[in-house]
Amino acid sequence: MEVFLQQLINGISLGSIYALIALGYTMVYGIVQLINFAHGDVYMVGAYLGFFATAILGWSFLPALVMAMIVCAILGVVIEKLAYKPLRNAPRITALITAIGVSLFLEYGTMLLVTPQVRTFPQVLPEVQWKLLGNLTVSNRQVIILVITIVLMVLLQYIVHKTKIGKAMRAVSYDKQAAQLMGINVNQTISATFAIGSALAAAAGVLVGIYYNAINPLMGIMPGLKAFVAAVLGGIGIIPGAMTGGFLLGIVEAMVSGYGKSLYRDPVAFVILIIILIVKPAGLFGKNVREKV
Amino acid sequence: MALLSVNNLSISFGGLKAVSDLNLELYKNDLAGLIGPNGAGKTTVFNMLTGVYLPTSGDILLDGKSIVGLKPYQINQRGIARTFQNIRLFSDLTVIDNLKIAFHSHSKYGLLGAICRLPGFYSGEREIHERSMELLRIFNLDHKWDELAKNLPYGEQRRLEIARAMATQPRLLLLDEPAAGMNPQETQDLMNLIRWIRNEFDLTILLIEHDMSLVMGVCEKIYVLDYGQIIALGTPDEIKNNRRVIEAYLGEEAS
Amino acid sequence: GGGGETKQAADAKEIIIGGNLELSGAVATFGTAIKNGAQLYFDEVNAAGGVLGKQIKFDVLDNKSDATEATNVATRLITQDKVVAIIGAATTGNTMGYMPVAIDAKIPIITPSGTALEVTVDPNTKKVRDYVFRTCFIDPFQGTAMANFAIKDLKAKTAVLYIDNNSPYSKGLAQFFEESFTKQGGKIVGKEAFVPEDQDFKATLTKIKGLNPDVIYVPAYYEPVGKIVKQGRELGITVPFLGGDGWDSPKLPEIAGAAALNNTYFTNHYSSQQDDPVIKEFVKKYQAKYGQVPDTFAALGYDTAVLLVNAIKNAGDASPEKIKDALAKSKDVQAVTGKLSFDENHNPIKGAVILEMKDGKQAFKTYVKP
Amino acid sequence: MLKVEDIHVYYGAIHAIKGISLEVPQGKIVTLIGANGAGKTTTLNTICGLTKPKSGKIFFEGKDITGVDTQNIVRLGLTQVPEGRRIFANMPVYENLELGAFLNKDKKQVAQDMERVYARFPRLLERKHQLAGSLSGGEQQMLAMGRALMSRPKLLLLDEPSMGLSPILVKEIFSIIKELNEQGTTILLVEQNAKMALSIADKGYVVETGRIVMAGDAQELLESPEVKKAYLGG
Amino acid sequence: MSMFQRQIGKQFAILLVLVLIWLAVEFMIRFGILNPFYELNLILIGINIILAVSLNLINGFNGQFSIGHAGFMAVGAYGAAMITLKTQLPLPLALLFGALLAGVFGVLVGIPTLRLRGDYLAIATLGFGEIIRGIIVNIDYIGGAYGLSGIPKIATWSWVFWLTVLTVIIITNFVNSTHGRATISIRENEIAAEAMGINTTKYKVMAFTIGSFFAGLAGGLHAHYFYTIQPNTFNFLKSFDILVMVVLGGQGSITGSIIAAIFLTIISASLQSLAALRLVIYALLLIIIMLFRPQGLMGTKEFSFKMFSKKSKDREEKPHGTAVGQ
Ligand SMILES: Nc1ncnc2c1ncn2[C@@H]1O[C@H](COP(=O)(O)OP(=O)(O)OP(=O)(O)O)[C@@H](O)[C@H]1O
Ligand SMILES: Nc1ncnc2c1ncn2[C@@H]1O[C@H](COP(=O)(O)OP(=O)(O)OP(=O)(O)O)[C@@H](O)[C@H]1O
Ligand SMILES: [Mg+2]
Ligand SMILES: [Mg+2]
Repeated sequence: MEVFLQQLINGISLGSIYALIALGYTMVYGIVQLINFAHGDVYMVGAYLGFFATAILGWSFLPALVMAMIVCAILGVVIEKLAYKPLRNAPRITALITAIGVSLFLEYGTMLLVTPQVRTFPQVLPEVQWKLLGNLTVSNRQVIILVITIVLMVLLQYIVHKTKIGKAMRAVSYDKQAAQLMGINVNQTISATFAIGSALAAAAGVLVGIYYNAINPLMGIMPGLKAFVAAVLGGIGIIPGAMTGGFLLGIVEAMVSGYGKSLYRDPVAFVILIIILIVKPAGLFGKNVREKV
Repeated sequence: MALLSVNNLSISFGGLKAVSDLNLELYKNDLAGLIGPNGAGKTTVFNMLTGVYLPTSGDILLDGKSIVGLKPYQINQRGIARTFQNIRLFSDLTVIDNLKIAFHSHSKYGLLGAICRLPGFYSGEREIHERSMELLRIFNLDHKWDELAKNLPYGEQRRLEIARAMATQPRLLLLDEPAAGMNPQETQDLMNLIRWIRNEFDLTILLIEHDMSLVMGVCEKIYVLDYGQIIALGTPDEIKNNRRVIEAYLGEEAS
Repeated sequence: GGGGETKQAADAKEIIIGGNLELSGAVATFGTAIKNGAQLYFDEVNAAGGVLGKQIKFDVLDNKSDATEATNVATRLITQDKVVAIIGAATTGNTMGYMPVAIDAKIPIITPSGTALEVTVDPNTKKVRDYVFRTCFIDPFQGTAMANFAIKDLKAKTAVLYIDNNSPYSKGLAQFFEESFTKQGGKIVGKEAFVPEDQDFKATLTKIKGLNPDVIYVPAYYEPVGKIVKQGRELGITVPFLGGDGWDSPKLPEIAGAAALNNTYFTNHYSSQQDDPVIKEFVKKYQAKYGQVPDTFAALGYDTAVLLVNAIKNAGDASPEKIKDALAKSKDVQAVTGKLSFDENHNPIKGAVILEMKDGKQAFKTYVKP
Repeated sequence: MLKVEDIHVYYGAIHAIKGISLEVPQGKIVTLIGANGAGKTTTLNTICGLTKPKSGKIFFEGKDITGVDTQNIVRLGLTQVPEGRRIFANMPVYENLELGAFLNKDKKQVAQDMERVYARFPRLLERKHQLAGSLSGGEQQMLAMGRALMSRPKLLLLDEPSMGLSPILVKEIFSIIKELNEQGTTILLVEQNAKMALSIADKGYVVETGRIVMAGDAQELLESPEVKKAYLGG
Repeated sequence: MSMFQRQIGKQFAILLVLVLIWLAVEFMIRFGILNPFYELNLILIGINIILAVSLNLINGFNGQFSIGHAGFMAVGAYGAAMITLKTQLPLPLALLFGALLAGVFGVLVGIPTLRLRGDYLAIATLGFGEIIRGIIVNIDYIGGAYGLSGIPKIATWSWVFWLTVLTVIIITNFVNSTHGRATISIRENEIAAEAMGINTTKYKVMAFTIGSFFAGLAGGLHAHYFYTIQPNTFNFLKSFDILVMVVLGGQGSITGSIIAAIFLTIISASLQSLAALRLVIYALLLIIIMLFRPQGLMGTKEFSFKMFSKKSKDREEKPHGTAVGQ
């Protein structure tokens, strides 16, 4: 039982990271229907910015986090303007290919700039280990990440569904021309979407960089992929879905490693993903609405 | 025996009962209309007849055999073809390819013949080509055979959609608002075309339409649907003067 | 007509040595470090007038961390660029991938870090491959050395293996550790695996903790190792973590934290923090040039260059054939990772040290004879 | 109120509008009739900035709005009910209406307007929480009209509002248009149903292959033999 | 009848050109005019053409968004290599076995997943690719993470060339038949296709299976040319590479795929000395090409010399790619 609970904690903590990255993924997807493969790499850039601010400039945690979020928000907007906006009316797969291009560009551009070697964060967020119920360990960083993930999820959900800009986002996501006829500024709305999504990725990058204490230019690939899986699992475009998908994926991985064979962790996680999709073809939270004929 | 008989057909979406206890019979060579207010459930009836929606209850018999639960392609192969309220052409393909696709179920060569280009492939393709061109001629689209479907004017797209449905060689043709977006002249031509294909191909036709000039002009019997239920059935003259229909649908002084 | 063309190359103004390395892709760090290490030595040689009166040109191509690309790169190095020898690749897999091309073309290759036994010895015929050499340890040596240490010095009875599932190096070390450990009466109570991209190891570590082993053998590279040790300690695992030369990097204590690394041991060629003047000199030069402390790969890259240049000098002729023969006869070549000679299987004969991490510093524990 | 001066519009190589000029006086209903593909929709889209003209000028209340972004044109009090409805299918009916009032910051007024729309289209009230995409064709048209009314436009462009509607609703739509006009909204109406359109309009233009071929008083056009022959079905 | 004869005549001419190309290259290889580096890249081009054309059938023609092609390539590579290593069967049988095995996997993957749409299908196919790789890594009998080495290099230029030609012919013939039209109609409008009597499930599975079969063939050739195969070669990044070729060439254009495969292989080989910069350049190239030709180099058109004549219709070529998303 104790081991099970510890594994649950492990899973939730891993899952909250997937969820954190998946939130931005799903939000951008929800509004512009683009699988922004570069999202994982914006996360990486965020981590490097955090590193730069703390290790080189000697800033403390919060200013570093804010700076990384702002710079990445701008980066996200610039990426959208240069690489995606001209393709708004092109087939979606075209933008997907440029997203792959942007992803490679960020990875190897960063590698050129900072070399492929690993960097480590200074201790900007002191670590505290807590013992629960005897032998269960939880660290303050795990809790911070979890709380931030949940708060951001609620915030995002609120923004998208309750605010005016959110309504504009959803309208733009469905029909850009009709949205313009409502007086909505489509470019601004999409920029806002990318800014928010990229800022979220940056937050995740800094937090994860501090949590695991090692960053490298290719660190975004796997978490990006896993976060994408998590977002799809929950129903892509659906904000609570991304979070649930992230947690589910984290817990499944922890349980397979803990109780099955760690060797088969990734294949098993994908098998579960596929089974869920076969049962629920639009993800856990997605409604499989058939096109009205 | 009726070609198509629909017995107590119902469907609900969530709490909404879109069609309830619908009964309908079509005999060979009928040219019938299905009219009713917006949202009455007309398109939904078509969707159930063609297997797009699975009815909640009731039965649909084609030649006395139930077709409920069959996939849309199976129903089509059994002889029901349709057009769509919102045109659904293969819009990035050429006009003739649109028809050739519809000939698929009647093509005469197999996979091996296609891949190895056996002689059967060439004769089969030639036959499909010729029959497609013939249909295009009938629908007066032959001069546009090589255009992309999306580049046709709206009226011609509507006609192409009917031609495409005809290419599947149906016994029963369902037309969902074929005259929508057409001007009076085009509508007139369409009426003649509908009559002509019914006779030429020995066809049964059921059509949905809001343009009364067309419905009253070609249909021999008319079903009127309101809130998912048949409220009237009769000849155009009977329907025109039916109080309930006037109240629910036509409005005073049918213009 | 390969022979005639290489002759021409030998007469040219410069000696071209190929590099078939991982400069992008999953293990770009390794390849880049090797490239830097080797380049450092070649620059020194060139600055001192070159070898046999000729300058050395180090022609490095990127194999994208992929065996197919490695073959492509090797073919280009051999047929287009006319190299006389090839350094690379960083991993066993990529080396094995392109090796047949080099063997067919009779071009000697030295892998700085391909540790699997079958790199230099054909597993089917059990014969040594004439044209293939390596600078690093072989898996059996390190694995066995660490097993001995665990049993004798640490008095371990049970062990868990925690392996990098994508790395033949890791699997090889683990295999020989297991063989030797069980032969001496120890018991492997668990075998777990991770992939190098992983960030979070807590689930598996929780499981390992439940198995209660005396030691945990993690023969992998420092980046995941750092995270593993850190997270293991966080979960309350206090037993020793053991590893191999992949651990050697100044980054390790940065990632894991100095305290977490106490009570961990690994086998290595040398210690970058050793007082040995050769090592100190190397570390200083490397840092001056690249602004980072060298890791094992950098040291092995440097040594590979040392061995090659030494062989060319001894051969008196930069033809692939002669270089191959001279390489095989290398004897007590002073390099960073020791005084190197090749045994009959083209593996370097060098002793290992076992290092203990103490407060983030490497401390010499024992010396293991070759 | 609206003045279009000799606009030319291209789609790639296709010259869709070949010099159209028209005028919509304040408080009037002006209709644009013509065959399929004549360029009616393109004209409306150009007026509200969705397509950019290659040459020519457009003035709204004396202000040059040529090349201005759609959202800024909408801010000036000009909106369009687009062809094919273009409702937000993934949102419920009420949110579609709210979006119509996107620029209106006065919440009370928005709520009032919403009530008015529901009163006019009771069917929309019934379907208030249903996703707009699952509405029937006619219901969607009502929603599109309702949504446009929410922005309280001074000039409303309507692109084939009667398409796909039942006869009773067609009449209803036309009477709504008239009513709106009487309440002060200026209207530019594009219709396939020329007879109905001309009968409520003050002024009409006939478009053929990108050009205005006839213009004049609506009543005159209705009686003109050419128009009768081509657009009124004999 | 003349259409038939013209067809035959044209095919004969193409065949003649192909034989000439093959002979010329074969001759140059034999006499050392073409050094092994060029030969290797020609072979790589052939393998990439097979991969791109077969994925194009799934993504471009059928409109199903698959990004797990490398997984099927892996199945073919391992299947064929195991036959060669464990039995004495000749190359063609080994290749056939690998391709069939990949085809079987295609059916097994296709039937349950093809009811998914757009991005959901994409992630499922990606998942399958990773599952296949994850399983291979864990089976020591087939080499585990080490991969298989010592596979004899028996796939020669001739084999690769003619099998590439065969693949292109088969897929072209398939696409230009009633079956191909059925396949394409699903991309264009699935609901309409079903209403026209087309068994959409059957044709989706068929496209998927044929695509997988040829991916397996490419894998087999790969294994028998590069001596070694490793599970990591077939990861999702490899799938992306193939996808890039398809989109770059134009979804639904076979000649486009061929041109893109040639182009990208050459680019990749010529940037080898640039390390990280290599991928930066590659990335920029991708972005720029997509920005200037969003429909891919060829759109959905096929390359032909007629294209250059003034007479050819200038159709508006707005492409219709894979139906991504709901
Ligand atoms: N998939 C669905 N989900 C929920 N409701 C639906 C769905 N399809 C149809 N409806 C509802 O069923 C009713 C009937 O719709 P249907 O499309 O059949 O109307 P119709 O008679 O064809 O109207 P119109 O003439 O306007 O096209 C409508 O109220 C519609 O909102
Ligand atoms: N996006 C587009 N790309 C290319 N051509 C277009 C486009 N939109 C319209 N056209 C062409 O421009 C011309 C005018 O079209 P428009 O839609 O304005 O006509 P319309 O009068 O509104 O017709 P309808 O009665 O069918 O709505 C037509 O020939 C049409 O084919
Ligand atoms: Mg309908
Ligand atoms: Mg129009």
